[in-house]
Amino acid sequence: EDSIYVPLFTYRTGPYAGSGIPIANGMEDYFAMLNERDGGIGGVKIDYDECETGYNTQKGVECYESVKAKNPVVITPYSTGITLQVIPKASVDRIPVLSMAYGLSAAAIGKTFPWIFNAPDTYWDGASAIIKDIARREGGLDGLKGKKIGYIFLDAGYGREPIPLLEDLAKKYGFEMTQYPVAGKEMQNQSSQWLNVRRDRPDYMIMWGWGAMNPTAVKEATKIRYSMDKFYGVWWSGGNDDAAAGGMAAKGFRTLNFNGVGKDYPVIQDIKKYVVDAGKSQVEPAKFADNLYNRGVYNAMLIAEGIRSAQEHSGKKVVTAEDVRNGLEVMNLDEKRIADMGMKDFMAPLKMSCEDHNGHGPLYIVEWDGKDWQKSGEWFEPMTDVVQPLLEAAADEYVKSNAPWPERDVPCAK
Amino acid sequence: MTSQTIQAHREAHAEAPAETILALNNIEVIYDRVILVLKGVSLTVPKGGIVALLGANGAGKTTTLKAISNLLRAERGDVTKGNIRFHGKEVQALSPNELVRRGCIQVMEGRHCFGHLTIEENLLTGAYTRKDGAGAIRTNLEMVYSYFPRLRERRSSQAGYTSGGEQQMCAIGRALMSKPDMILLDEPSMGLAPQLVEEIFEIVKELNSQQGVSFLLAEQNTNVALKYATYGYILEAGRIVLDGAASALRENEDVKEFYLGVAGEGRRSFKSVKHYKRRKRWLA
Amino acid sequence: MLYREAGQFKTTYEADQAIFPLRQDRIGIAVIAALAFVVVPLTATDFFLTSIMTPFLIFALAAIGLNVLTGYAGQLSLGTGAFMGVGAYSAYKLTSIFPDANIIVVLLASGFFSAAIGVAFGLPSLRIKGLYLAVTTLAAQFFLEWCFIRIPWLYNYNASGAIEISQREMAGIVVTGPAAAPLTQYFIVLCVTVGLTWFVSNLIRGRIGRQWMMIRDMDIAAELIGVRPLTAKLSAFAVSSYLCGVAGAMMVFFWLGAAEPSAFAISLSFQVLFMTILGGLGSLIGSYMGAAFIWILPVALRVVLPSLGFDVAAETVQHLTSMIVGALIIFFLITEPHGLARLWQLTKEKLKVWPFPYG
Amino acid sequence: MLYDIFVDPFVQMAAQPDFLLQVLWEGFVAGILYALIALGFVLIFKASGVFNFAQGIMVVFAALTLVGLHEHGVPAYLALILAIAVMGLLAYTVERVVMRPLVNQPEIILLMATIGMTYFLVGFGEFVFGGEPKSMITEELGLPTGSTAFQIGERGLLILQHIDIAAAVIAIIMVAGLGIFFNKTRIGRALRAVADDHQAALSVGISLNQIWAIVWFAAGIVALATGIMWGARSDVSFALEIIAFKALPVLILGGFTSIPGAIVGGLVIGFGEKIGEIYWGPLVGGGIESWLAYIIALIFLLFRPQGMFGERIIERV
Amino acid sequence: MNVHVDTAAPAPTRSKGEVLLKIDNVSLYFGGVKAITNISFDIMKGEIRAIIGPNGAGKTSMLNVINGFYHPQVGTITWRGEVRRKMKPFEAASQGIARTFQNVALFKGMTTLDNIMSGRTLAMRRNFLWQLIRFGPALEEEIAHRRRVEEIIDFLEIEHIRKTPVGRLPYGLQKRVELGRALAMEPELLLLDEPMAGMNLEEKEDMSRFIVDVNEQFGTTIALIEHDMGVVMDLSDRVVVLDYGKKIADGAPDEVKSNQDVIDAYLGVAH
Ligand SMILES: Nc1ncnc2c1ncn2[C@@H]1O[C@H](COP(=O)(O)OP(=O)(O)OP(=O)(O)O)[C@@H](O)[C@H]1O
Ligand SMILES: Nc1ncnc2c1ncn2[C@@H]1O[C@H](COP(=O)(O)OP(=O)(O)OP(=O)(O)O)[C@@H](O)[C@H]1O
Ligand SMILES: [Mg+2]
Ligand SMILES: [Mg+2]
Repeated sequence: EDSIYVPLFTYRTGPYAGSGIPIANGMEDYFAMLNERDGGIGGVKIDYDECETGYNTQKGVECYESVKAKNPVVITPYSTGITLQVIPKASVDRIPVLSMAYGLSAAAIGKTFPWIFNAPDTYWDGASAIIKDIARREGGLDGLKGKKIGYIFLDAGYGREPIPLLEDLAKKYGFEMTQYPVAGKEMQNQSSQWLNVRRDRPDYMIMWGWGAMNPTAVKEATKIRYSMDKFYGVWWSGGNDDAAAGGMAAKGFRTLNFNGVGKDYPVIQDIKKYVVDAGKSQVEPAKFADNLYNRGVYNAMLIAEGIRSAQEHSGKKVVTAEDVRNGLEVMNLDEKRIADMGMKDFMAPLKMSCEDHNGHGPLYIVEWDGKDWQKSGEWFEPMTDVVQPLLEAAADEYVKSNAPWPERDVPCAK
Repeated sequence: MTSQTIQAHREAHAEAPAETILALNNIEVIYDRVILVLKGVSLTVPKGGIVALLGANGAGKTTTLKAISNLLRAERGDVTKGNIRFHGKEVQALSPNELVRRGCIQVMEGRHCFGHLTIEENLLTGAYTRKDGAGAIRTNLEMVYSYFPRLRERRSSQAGYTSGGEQQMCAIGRALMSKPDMILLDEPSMGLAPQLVEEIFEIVKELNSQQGVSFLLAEQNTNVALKYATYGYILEAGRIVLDGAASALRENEDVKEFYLGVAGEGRRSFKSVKHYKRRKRWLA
Repeated sequence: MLYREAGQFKTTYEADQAIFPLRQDRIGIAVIAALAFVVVPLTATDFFLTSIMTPFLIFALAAIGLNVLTGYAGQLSLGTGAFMGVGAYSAYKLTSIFPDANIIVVLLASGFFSAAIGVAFGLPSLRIKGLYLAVTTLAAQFFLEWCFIRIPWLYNYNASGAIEISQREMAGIVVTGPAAAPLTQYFIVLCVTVGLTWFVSNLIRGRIGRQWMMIRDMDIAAELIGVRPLTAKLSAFAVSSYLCGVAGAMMVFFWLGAAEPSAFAISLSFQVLFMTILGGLGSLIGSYMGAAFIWILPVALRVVLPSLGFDVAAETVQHLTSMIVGALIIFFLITEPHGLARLWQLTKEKLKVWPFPYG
Repeated sequence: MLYDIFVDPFVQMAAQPDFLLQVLWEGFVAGILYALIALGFVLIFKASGVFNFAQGIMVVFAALTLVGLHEHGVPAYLALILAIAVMGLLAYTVERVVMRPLVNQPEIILLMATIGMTYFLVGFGEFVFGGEPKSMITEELGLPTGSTAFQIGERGLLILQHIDIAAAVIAIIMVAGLGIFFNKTRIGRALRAVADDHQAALSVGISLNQIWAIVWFAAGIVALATGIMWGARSDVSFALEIIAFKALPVLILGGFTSIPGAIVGGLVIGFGEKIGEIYWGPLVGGGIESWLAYIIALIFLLFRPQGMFGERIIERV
Repeated sequence: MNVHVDTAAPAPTRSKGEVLLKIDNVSLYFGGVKAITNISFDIMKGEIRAIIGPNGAGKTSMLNVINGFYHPQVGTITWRGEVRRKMKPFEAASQGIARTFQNVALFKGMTTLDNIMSGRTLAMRRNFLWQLIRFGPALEEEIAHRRRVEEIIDFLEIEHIRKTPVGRLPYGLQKRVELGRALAMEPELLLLDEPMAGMNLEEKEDMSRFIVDVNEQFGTTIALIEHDMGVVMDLSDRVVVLDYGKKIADGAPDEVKSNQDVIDAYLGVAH
């Protein structure tokens, strides 16, 4: 029987399992729902399958090698480290990689990375969006002058990536940026960093955290009585458990988001109906449709839409990796399609192209009300103009240091 | 085994009085699951007896003692055959501490003092299984100190820093602290000054006659051992090759030649041994 | 009756000191070599090569490196991961400074950097011993890890903070980068590992190896016999870190293809330590066995468990794997505390006396 | 440059004494928490010469049991008692299955066995409790959660978390209790004897089985206490396992066998780390905490190779 | 059976009279413990010098002082006519002082052969790179030394345990291996700390023979600690007696044997 093979690299074990589990559940359930409700995509069942990485790069390579033989149409590595390893391999093996809002930011440049997609936003988009929101609250970009913004981050490639952009913006808008690195091993031991925060009294705090770093930071922030509504996190700091650790005291903590929160979307209701209530989901009832779960749904939707658009583009039912690559490149999720998917308000329109493998889609802020995330404010665009040059430079740099990096040899999908 | 020695053996067993405190029956020991060391050793220690276990290096004396006290397992050795009875009950399955509680303690070869504990603490650990109160233990400690005045002088030094002989005294004293019925002594005289060697055996005799403690001693110093022991076994390559009353053994020609060094004309000078001796074995 | 010394007389000391004095052992080794050099390349799938054989060999080399230090010289180290990292980063820097250099030369040269760092962190071993020494090596581990993150020069100021290996050729054959055939990479790793193992086995059997073991078994006595603790310990640190460095470089160049600093985290140190101990301290063959056990077993379990018809979730496989590996570690230690190598040796001893139970 | 290193930090300290106090308090709390982890190691090391690598996972396991039981509707205090019972069962099992067959083996082998245990417990723990983080049931256990702020001088402020105070109190009680237990009873002496020489200890009639079961149980309880305290600071997840590394420099500084050493070592590291990170860290871009503790311990060891209270390494021929 | 050990040089005759090592007024304390107080004596070239005394008298400590493991607080040590200052143990070894230990200090993880080979460490020269390839000169050197070691193995009659890890050997054989290791160093001065403890008579006789042979054939000077008076009296040329860290007698065996102080402190009864 025909089916399309979609391997999902997930991590339900190891120190980051707390974030990995809801995402994995969200992805699985969305595909399960498509298979149940629509009989797959375009009538072809999705054969999805988890490969456990434990967020560990060694196992990531193993997963890649083991799924490669089964003709996957797209790879979702779900770890920056694994993404970095997979990028060159997949480019040669001609398998598209979809690293949703993580991984290598420069991969947004389609000219250089024909096989890699990282919609809907890069970390630089995220950093710029937070600055933009702060500026909005300070009455415009001029209001940033003289402000002090603290940046607390996981001391690894992931957390260090936004620094050049933030430094650029600091110079440009006259605010001061102070850095508070948190070593991976010290994720749960941040009192020094927050003591420093207390001393420096930054006007705003931005966090690039992951795993156990998030709840610890939120708790420490409440401990030093930092005003939580001045404390921003990137989208990966927006797990429900992350904020819940601070309880009511964490009220006001806010993170970027690009997927809807809550259950009030037709798509979520369908998942509930076809999968969760049917007992086919691994998700605990209390954690159904929490923020990271919904993000998993969003991620699965991107894959599914890539396949759907590949089917349209190629006219085939059972698409190949090449087709899906094309499909992703021409994917256009407009309001209409969003509504068709039952995702109105769940997501913003997204369009990728041959040059732009990211989309730099609109984002919005969610705020913790002590119990759950609440949408706060409207969707807004990141500062794509400041981000784009950085992306291009980074792509050039990548090409240079990975010489001989192959020229793009696939035609633009039209 | 020659039929003659087997015969002697049987008789020894037959004669053994009802109150045998320790009896080994056809023990076989294997180390590491491949190295066969004891090939069927049987011996008995009568209650209140002092039995010497003699034999060359590597004959298996230490192994025999460890098999009795159940310390073999810690060296990856196993008793694969035979049985051991202490006070008439089989004890192979007991843990070493249970055996100590029942009154059988071993002084290990090579001292094995607790290096980081002081001499006094070492002695006190010997009384670990005792339940008869601090006072009794104190008295016992004084007794040990009176046996070994040197230990009293060094009571607060860490055992690891004391001299070899001091450690040996400490190891013996420690065993005495448990108030045992039966002591397995492995080379007690090793590294002790001559007058101390005599003293140690005097202590053995005293404990034996006054408190009825039984002894099984593995000893290289055959002279002294046979002087104090009542009965002796000679072990060669994992087998008992000769046994008999100590007095009889002392008169045995082979024992005289190989263990006592008195072949006919009296003691030889160590310097005058001009040829290396081919070892004569009872078993080839 | 098959495995016997009997009838094999050695007439020279050379013969007696050969690595494999027994004919049966030599035959065994020849079979293994044939497997490694002929059968595997002919039959293996890409998955088998990239996910099993290549990492296994790399880990075996790292385990040998650690074995030199811990197994032979008796100095416990928890910094293996970082020393592997030093090798990887120096190889990376060397390739970017000398883009045309032969990759094998670069690999072998990179080991010298980790050797130098290893010696520096080995200095305290002259005073600090046993478990306490672990702190020195841990200091090395965490300090170096911090350097890998904080010195952007090391990763050529990449935005991703990781090192990425580009395509390199040797004699017209692509050896690194995504386009390299797994078979090529396997061959290089195999040759380097086997070659270095041979060197190490030479060292071990000679004066230097004996000095290490003397220091390990009883450092005071060794000194009283004339071993300089300084030279003996530091040479062990140097050789060990060299091997680990080369293994680290190969890990990135021929296996992972790219690496973040977290690839060289403490967990890697432990992974290698497990291999070394479980294989058998002080045994080169043991290092191979340990690497096979710790690396191949989990992979095999992950592949095998689901295919046995257990329809279990991916994470359950992982949980089971972890439990099984843990239980097996304990089981093997109880059966033979001195590692798989000793287990193997005992089996051979049993074979020698077979069909009799003991000798 | 020299000014930045040698003068400026002190100027800062003097300029904001309230902040310095806060730093010291945090150092104190961190030190106490480090000491708690180290204590678990010390117990087992003292009694068997085993460096228990599994202490970290025991912390996670104990805390997860507690929280997991509570999630299933068991009342908090009952869950606490059950968690203690589970640690007792674990101690018994470890003694039976791991320690007993490995008596008299070199320390590195025993270390390896505890690593095997770690693997097993990680798999088992995730299998039973799942990998998601859970919040500590601080309030349900009756532990205080608020904080008190003290006004110092005009603008100064010192914030003390009640949970931190509770942690300190619990740690001190545990240390005192264990200290008395091990120093004033004959078991204490027996423990040290066992650590020196398993075989000799057996030969004098010390029951290794019993002793080991006791200390592993004690270490399990310490692990539970550690888990509750650390869990209250962040949450209970398998990531907590890595905090065990924090205990290493503490142990080494204090000496592997000393209970007071664990406390003093913990405090030295706690204070040193916080002060170093806050006043000197910025000079190199911060985040030096990950290795500072090791460097402190290393420097210290160069002068005293057996740690502060450790037993002298006996060298004699 | 006659064991023949070939040495390049013909067996030198005992040239007594030349002082090889001189201990002057040496004192050694450990905190409050006075291990050695004010001891002076000398060792002449080619002699067998016994050191005896009750347990804890300071005999082992004396040897430790001689080969640099302890550094005395007071006093001087003159070795081959030169005053020695704080010599490191490995330097003492390289100047020809070898020893055996009271508590056997063999390298437990190594075989008998390797243990004895380890005594040749100082004599081996080939550098790291040669060692690495173990070919040509390196192998030749190794083989040459192996030959010497085999002679010692032969001499000590331990051929059958050549490849056995020493940890598994019974005590007496371990002592013999240890002697072999010391001999392999071809020392000028050999320090033996209770080499016969734990041996039976037969083995003691063998060991005595080895010691006398070493002394006679290689002209090695020997300092011997032993509690077996028979051995000491028979073998040694001169005896120094220590008690509580002090020297109480020094002289020929017969003199010492009848010295009342010695009888009181050590012998118990006259031998
Ligand atoms: N742990 C072990 N593993 C393997 N073999 C062993 C072990 N312990 C002892 N042996 C072997 O068992 C034999 C008997 O050893 P044992 O120590 O019992 O002899 P012994 O009579 O006490 O000798 P000694 O007088 O030298 O103390 C020896 O050949 C020895 O090599
Ligand atoms: N490193 C040390 N620290 C403390 N005390 C020591 C040290 N070395 C030796 N001593 C003490 O010095 C004294 C002499 O010890 P030494 O070992 O020299 O005695 P010995 O004459 O060899 O005795 P034995 O015949 O029992 O071996 C002993 O009381 C011992 O406790
Ligand atoms: Mg013995
Ligand atoms: Mg001595």
